[in-house]
Amino acid sequence: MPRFIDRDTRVVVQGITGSQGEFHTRLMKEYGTKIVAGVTPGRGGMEEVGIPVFDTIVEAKESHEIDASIIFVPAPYALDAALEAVEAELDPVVVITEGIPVRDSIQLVARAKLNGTTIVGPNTPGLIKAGESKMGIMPAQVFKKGDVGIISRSGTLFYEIAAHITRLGLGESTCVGLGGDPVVGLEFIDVLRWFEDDPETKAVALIGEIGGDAEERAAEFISGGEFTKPIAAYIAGRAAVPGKRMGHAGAIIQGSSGSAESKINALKKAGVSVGDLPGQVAEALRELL
Amino acid sequence: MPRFIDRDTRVVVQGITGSQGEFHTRLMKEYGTKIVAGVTPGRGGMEEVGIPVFDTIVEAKESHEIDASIIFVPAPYALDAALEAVEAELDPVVVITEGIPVRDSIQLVARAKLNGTTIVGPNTPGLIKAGESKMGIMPAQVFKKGDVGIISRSGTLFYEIAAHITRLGLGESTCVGLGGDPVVGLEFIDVLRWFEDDPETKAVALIGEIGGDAEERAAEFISGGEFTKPIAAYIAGRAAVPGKRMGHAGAIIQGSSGSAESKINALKKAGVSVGDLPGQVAEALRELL
Amino acid sequence: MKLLEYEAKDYFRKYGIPTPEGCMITDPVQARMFIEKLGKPIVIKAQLPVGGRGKAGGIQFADTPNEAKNMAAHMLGKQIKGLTIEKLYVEEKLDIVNEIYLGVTIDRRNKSHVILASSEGGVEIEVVAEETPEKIIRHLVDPVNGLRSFHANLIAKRLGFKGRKMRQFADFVMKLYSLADEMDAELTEINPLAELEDGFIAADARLLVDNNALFRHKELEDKLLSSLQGELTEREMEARAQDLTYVELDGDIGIIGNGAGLTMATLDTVMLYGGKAANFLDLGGGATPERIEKAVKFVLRDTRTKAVFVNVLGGITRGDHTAQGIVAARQELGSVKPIVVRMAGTKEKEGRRILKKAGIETLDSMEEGAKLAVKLAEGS
Amino acid sequence: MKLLEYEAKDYFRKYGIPTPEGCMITDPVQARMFIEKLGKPIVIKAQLPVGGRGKAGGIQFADTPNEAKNMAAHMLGKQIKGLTIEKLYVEEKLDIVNEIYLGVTIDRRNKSHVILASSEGGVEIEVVAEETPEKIIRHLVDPVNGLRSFHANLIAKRLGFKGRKMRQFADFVMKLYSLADEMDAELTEINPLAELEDGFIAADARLLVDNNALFRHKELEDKLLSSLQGELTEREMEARAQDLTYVELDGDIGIIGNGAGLTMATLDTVMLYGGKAANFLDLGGGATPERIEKAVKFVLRDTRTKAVFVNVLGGITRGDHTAQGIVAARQELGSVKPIVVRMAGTKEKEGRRILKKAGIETLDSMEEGAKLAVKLAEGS
Repeated sequence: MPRFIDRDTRVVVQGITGSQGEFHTRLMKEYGTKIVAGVTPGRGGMEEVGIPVFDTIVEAKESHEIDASIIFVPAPYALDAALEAVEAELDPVVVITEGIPVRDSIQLVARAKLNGTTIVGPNTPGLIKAGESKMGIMPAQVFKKGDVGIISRSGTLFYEIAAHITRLGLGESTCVGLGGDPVVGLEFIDVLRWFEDDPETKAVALIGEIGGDAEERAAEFISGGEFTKPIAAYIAGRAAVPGKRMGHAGAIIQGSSGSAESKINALKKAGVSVGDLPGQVAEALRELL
Repeated sequence: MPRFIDRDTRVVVQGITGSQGEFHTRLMKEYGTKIVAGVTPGRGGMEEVGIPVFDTIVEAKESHEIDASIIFVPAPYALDAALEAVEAELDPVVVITEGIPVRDSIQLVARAKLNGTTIVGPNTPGLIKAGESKMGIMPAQVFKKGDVGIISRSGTLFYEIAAHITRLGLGESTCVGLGGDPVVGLEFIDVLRWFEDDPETKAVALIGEIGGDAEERAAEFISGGEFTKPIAAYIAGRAAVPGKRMGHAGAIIQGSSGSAESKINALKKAGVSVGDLPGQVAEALRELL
Repeated sequence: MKLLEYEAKDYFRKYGIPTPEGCMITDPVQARMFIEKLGKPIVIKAQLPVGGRGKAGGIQFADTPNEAKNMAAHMLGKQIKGLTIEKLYVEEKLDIVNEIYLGVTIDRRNKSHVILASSEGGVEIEVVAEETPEKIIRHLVDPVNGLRSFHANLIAKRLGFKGRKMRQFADFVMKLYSLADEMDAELTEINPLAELEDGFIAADARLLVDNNALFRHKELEDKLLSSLQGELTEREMEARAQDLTYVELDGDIGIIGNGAGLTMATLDTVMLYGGKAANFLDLGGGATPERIEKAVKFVLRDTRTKAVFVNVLGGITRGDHTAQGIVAARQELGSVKPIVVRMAGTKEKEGRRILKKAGIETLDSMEEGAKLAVKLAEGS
Repeated sequence: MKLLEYEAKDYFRKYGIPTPEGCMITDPVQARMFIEKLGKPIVIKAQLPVGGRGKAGGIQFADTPNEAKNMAAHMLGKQIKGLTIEKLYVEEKLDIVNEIYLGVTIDRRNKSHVILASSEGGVEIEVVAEETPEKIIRHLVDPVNGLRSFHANLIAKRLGFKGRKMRQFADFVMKLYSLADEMDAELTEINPLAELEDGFIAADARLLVDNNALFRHKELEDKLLSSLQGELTEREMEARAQDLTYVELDGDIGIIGNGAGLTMATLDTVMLYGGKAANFLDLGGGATPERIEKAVKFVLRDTRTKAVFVNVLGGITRGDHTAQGIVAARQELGSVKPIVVRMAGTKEKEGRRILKKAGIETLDSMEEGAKLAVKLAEGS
């Protein structure tokens, strides 16, 4: 079972002194996230947004209790930073960084698995428990405490659909961005399992896109009957052309695999309501609830 | 808990076509060991001592049920061979090969541990269940089914003491050579734990030598009260000079650590009867039983 | 990034992978010199970052020095798939017993490297996968334990090699995997890998390096742009030079969004309402007014574009910045092409105010925006 | 095998570890040339495979070309611990702010590499461990995950370095570990590792490579024998050349056994009965008659040896072979030194018969054999 967050989750920000790290630390704090420490090697001893900065997580842990980590470290150093969090038994480890070599992601995911650590991302907007805490870069205003869990491979489209859900008065429970890279830690199935057991989640919005077969596997999982809550989906990329990366490193139709059509068909076959427009996901959920 | 052997253990010999491999396969078969297959890359399809030879363990397993592996592969290839056995879920993996680089042993032991596999050795005479099966190079004639379990870091000294025990009519249950290298898989403590639970072992002979602190840690373990059976010990190397390797790569007194005196004192303090002569171990056990 | 065959073979040699004797040439005289020195028939191959050169006449043979020179002269300057042949690779012609396929790529589902091997070499592996999938050996490489000799032996065995040949092929597999791993290859393949009487040799060589990993391979960074020639259209190359995430499509509505998913969804929505996107342009997160101006200009300048739809859901990206960028782009180009803006989120009001003043329509929802953009493109 | 400082520093440079400018010389003129080119005071260090050269006059300084030449001339040919100085290492003299210790070795108990670092450089680490153990930072390297930058940062931090210096020192640690790992080092250490105003530099360099791993480091195999000079006695060097596992001791009873444990126990038993072993000689497993003959001859030739005790417990080693070897050795040397043989196991009877015929006493137990050997040595 992956580990997610709530208002009590104590978070360290790795790469807190970078511009992205600093900016989002401020926003997360404002949202209510318990940011207790920051880490940037070579910057130990300073403060950033009122948060003490350490050179290493081990040192941060000497004076602070820390549960989870969010990473804004530049791509060449992100693997080491994430492994530091894994070794320090932090969980989840949310990797915001974009542009990490796929070889590093493979290493990270495999080594985290040995340790039983949940890796969210890389190249993820992060995760949020609406109204309590966010470890991510999503705009707070589109989320409102409610019943819908969201899982998304993309960022802004995820906010777009969250906004629709919020506008219809449904609100969100826990929302997780999986990340737009070809190799990421957490997958749809992992989050669906977690949502199945989460009493605060009554329905789920699944937001996929072209590339890979994570949506098809999610559909298979749902068909298997292990997931029993109402679910609606949107798949981006019907208009995409094969062989071209559509922004995300992972969003590419290769040969006959990874098309939006294949994903939509698989989900529909599994009984999932798939919207033609992002707004239809929220409408479908309202009817299903 | 380590996994050891009995008459039903089905064994593959890795490096069966080498002169050592072939010679000892013959002797093990004679003793009663169930050797079901051999592996030598590039020699698949032939037969050795009446045993079918395969290129890989995976192929051997396609036609044979295999539980455990014994390795006679030359040192440069031994790490890969042992990892092959670990990956094939064989257990125990007995590494007879001498002269393996310590870096390879470190890798082997660490990776086997991730898999929960018992590595016996490297540079071990192997192990024997008296009267049933042997995975090793020990002379069969000195062992006779009985009550004494033996754990030894050395080879011939182990046979010497086994012969004493057999001569006094005590006989042996399971006997394990740990290997003479500085880094080995199985240690005294692991085997003591196993002996504690083994109904066929009524008493234990522990045979140590200079170098490292495995005997001191065994003494600590015994002092802790977790080991309750009679135990007698012999430590080789009182006459050794510091800084010189006495035959075994691991038999070296470094600075103030690893001396026979330190080991003997620790064991005596733990209540273990330590013989001045190898024969005294057998005599002590006769009295203790 | 896609390396050319001769560049890939340089890396192959560095990793001890047997390759035929060969060299890259740019002058027909060099082809003659090469065959004279070699004293054997040669093959001459066009060095272009596109596939299917064989069918397009990009692979030729020569038996004599004169043939070599003439053929090289004939090939240089010719065009294949819109690209001009500027480099050739001349190489000894092999006595091939059998053609094999060997490749290493990324398995997304299993999150690891995968080694693919097939006795059906010389054919595209996708075709083999389609027609005779049982002829492809797949080995997933455990990321923590790596590839070991026994894995490679088993792959060789499954391909049907025994004894010495098994070990030779396994050695090949080990080396190609090392290269794939250490060079951050998204894909490396040898097709065909030639079986000779007494061993194996890489008759062809393909190597695609992960662009995200170029910081580990500084020597490749300079070559990145030229390597994209076969992959990207001219307009895409231009966008890249301007650091824009841009994909060219064949419609007439320019699409700009922030975030890959949202931009894709925008394309889809436009399509749903009967429009056709001229492009995909993802602003990414937190774009500055300057970046937005650059993006809008880039799309407006496209003569195919009849209308532009900018879809920005503000989080880090600010509405006022977006508006400023759009207005500046339009003013500077003096463009009268219709622009539809959907704006929500951070500094939305400020943005709308700026756009209203400039006479640019803003809408609340992507759906409405898409509908309007389609209508405007049709009407223009 | 123990590398000399200049050899170790060559490897250090290969791994990007900062070292002072220096070079190995064998002629005093080269010292003058070096200092002239450098234009700065230098240090001249004897290159010998033994420790404690500093106290023995093996490290000297020179400020001028003449001083350098004279000092080098003075040092070359001198003896330290019985070894003649044939090579010197000349190196720029450093402006050291602080001396640090950094080493990588094997942790037997934890079965991993361990990194040791201490602010107390320039002193033997064993002394620091004894007197101020709290001043040693120990980091165990996980064999599966390796050493990562954050581990190195923490080591640097624990030593008291911050900011830029922390990262510089961490970089040093990473590189030294890479070297230790890839070079199969049993031990590599830098003592002192000099802290300068603007960084760190390896003032000394020690590198011991695992002899068992030389198949991975072919370039070192040839140097193995010469590297043992400081470690082994002359007699041990000879034994090694004959491929015998031999340790010289200071008594008068020659000891030959099969297996390290049994041979050690034989020494111990001889000591228990009041004797003193002249050596430890382990035949290993399955010795041939020729190997046994060679071993017995080697021990008999030692003029200190008054009696020889051969203790063979046959498994793979055969009694008849043992007996043949002993008889042959004695005959060929025409030696009259008493030999006691304990023989048990495989082909025991055949062996005893051969020995009896040759007038050599055989006994059943090691204890009896040891007693008799002690008696015979005393009596001779």
